Amino acid sequence: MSEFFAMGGYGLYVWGSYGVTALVIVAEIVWVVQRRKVLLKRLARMSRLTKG
Amino acid sequence: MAFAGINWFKYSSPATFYPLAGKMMPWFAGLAAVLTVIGLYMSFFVAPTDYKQGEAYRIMFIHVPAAWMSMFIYVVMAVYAAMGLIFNTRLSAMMASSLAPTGALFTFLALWTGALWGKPMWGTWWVWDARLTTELILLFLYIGFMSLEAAIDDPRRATRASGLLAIVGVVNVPIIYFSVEWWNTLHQGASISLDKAPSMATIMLASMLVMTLAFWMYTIAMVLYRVRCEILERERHSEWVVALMEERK
Amino acid sequence: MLEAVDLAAVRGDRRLFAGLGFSLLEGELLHVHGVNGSGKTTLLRMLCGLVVPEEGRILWEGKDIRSEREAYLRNLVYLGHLGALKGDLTGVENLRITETLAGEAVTEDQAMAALQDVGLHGHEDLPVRVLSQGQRRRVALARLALSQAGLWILDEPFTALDKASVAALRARLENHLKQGGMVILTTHQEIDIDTALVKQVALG
Amino acid sequence: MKRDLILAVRRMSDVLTTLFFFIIVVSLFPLGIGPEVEILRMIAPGVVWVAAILASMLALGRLFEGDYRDGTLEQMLLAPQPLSVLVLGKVLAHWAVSGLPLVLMAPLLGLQFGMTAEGLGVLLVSLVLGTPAISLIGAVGAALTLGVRGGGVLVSLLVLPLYIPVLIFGAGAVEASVTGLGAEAHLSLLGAILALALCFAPWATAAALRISLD
Repeated sequence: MSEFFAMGGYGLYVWGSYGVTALVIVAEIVWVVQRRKVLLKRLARMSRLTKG
Repeated sequence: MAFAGINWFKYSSPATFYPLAGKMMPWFAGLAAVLTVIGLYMSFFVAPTDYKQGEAYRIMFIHVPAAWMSMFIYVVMAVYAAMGLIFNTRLSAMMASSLAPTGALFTFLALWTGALWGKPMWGTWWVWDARLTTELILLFLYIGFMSLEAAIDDPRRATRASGLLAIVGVVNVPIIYFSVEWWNTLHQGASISLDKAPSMATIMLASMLVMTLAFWMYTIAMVLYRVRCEILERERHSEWVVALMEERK
Repeated sequence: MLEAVDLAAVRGDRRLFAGLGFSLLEGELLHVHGVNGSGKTTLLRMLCGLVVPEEGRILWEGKDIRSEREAYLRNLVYLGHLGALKGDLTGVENLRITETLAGEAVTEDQAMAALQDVGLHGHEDLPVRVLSQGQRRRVALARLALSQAGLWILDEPFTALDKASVAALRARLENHLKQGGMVILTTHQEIDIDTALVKQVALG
Repeated sequence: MKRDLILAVRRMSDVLTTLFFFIIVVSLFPLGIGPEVEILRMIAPGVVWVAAILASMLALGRLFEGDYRDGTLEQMLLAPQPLSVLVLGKVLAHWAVSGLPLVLMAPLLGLQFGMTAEGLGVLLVSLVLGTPAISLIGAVGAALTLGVRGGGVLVSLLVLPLYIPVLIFGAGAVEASVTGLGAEAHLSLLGAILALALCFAPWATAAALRISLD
């Protein structure tokens, strides 16, 4: 398996780019989900406010 | 993605589009995940090692799709922005602003993977290749779009102003590409630009297409998710959002 | 004849007003009431075509003002809170420029006469920035004497005016209405023009 | 347009600040890079062009801001004439005040960089074609960011990417003529960009103004 990671000596570059790609995509997903959670909390609070 | 704009038209009111987006989003996300796995498998195990570049060329399998997506998303953004301005439909404008972050992300990825691929091939992190430079300028356009939208408080004006910027931008992208191409050949002569990569074995092309499709599905899923946030934010005063909030509690 | 059909406006994400409709005939004055921030200025700007209505349409002689843009604007004078005057230019120059912009070029002495008419003797050729707030208001209002436009849309025209100018302006409005002109204005003071011709719209 | 020219004459100081900014920026480079004429001659076109772009962008802020604040811009939108024609007039008046002085000053500065007479000639022509295009494209950015906080910096972020073709062909023309390749191709492309800007920019600026005053 190790030669797979070595990538014929270019391991750093190949995994560098794939790794960052995966990282960035996961980051974007987390960021959006986070944004939605905050938004829902705020809206829920506001609707209680207006009703209360 | 662009054809999606047409038949969404009858769902153009945010209230009806919101639940629809909610149902479709998981499908696209699932599809994206499946395609990514297939794409990765193909690009790592199926595609042969390249005789000249060894394994380094495998970066191409994300670099090229990312570059295509960054251009494609910008065009789709401009189309939605134009629709938002002409038909004054709020939903298309929201689609445009939801597309921007993902588009900027792909542009960044294209640049990052381009640099990482350039290092083994030409020994330098950055090469003033026509396409890479255009990609960099495209990143500035994305950043300009998002910062303009963030700077204006009134949401209605923000979407319309950034929409107009997207349209002006999309008209300029080919001009910029042409002028950079001209400038590049003038100074350096034709350096090995990225798309003259080793003659594409069909396998390589196939895996690249699969990866592109995966990115495409991912984009749609991400945008649908973000547009739902955008809708909630923009329509928070309308009754249907308040009603929705009641159910959730 | 100006007609508004269930107009709606949103500012930020607050809905200012909705379903607002009225029609204004020759010789009538529309007085727009409403507390500050209730969208009076937005409504006025919408009627000028500056603001795109969220819903509803505005018709001039039966046709939408956005399709008949030039014909409608040729017949419209809008005076907003800002005086639309260039500080470095003199009163006369300002008047002549706004009139040429509105498509009705005026001569030097016509402008002078208009300025004297609003009681600005001797101030005609001073750069506007040296004039007081009240005087600047009167330079802006002097435009009404020159303009042949039928529809006047005035935002708080009476502010910063002294007694005499208020009376002069009221007389000018009545005169304009008698000649079949139309006026839409907002003001907090009471306007005692014969109420037969006055219509009210309340916002907020 | 006549009004803007009168205004500019009354406000001479604004005109001069743009010009002095241009001169100072250009003269900074030799101080930064050293006096060897050889190097200076090589970088001269790029330096002059970048300085011209930055100087005219500084002046962009004043293009609509003054009229926006005192209400005259509103009246322009309410004029029966087509707005894009008025905008074109306004931008050309602005160019005459901020672009033209740069064009006239550039050859003098070129001498500082030891440029040949022929190079200076092409520089002049490229600036004459380029600076109006810059003002026209910049006007779209200025209109979009009217009354927005931090507008000044934002304009440059929006508009700089769009200036790149003008910069490439402008500076390239001078370089091509100096190295004997002949600058006709560059200048004709520059002219094409100017023509394109003349047709579309006023319309886009007018649309942007309507959005900003909405």
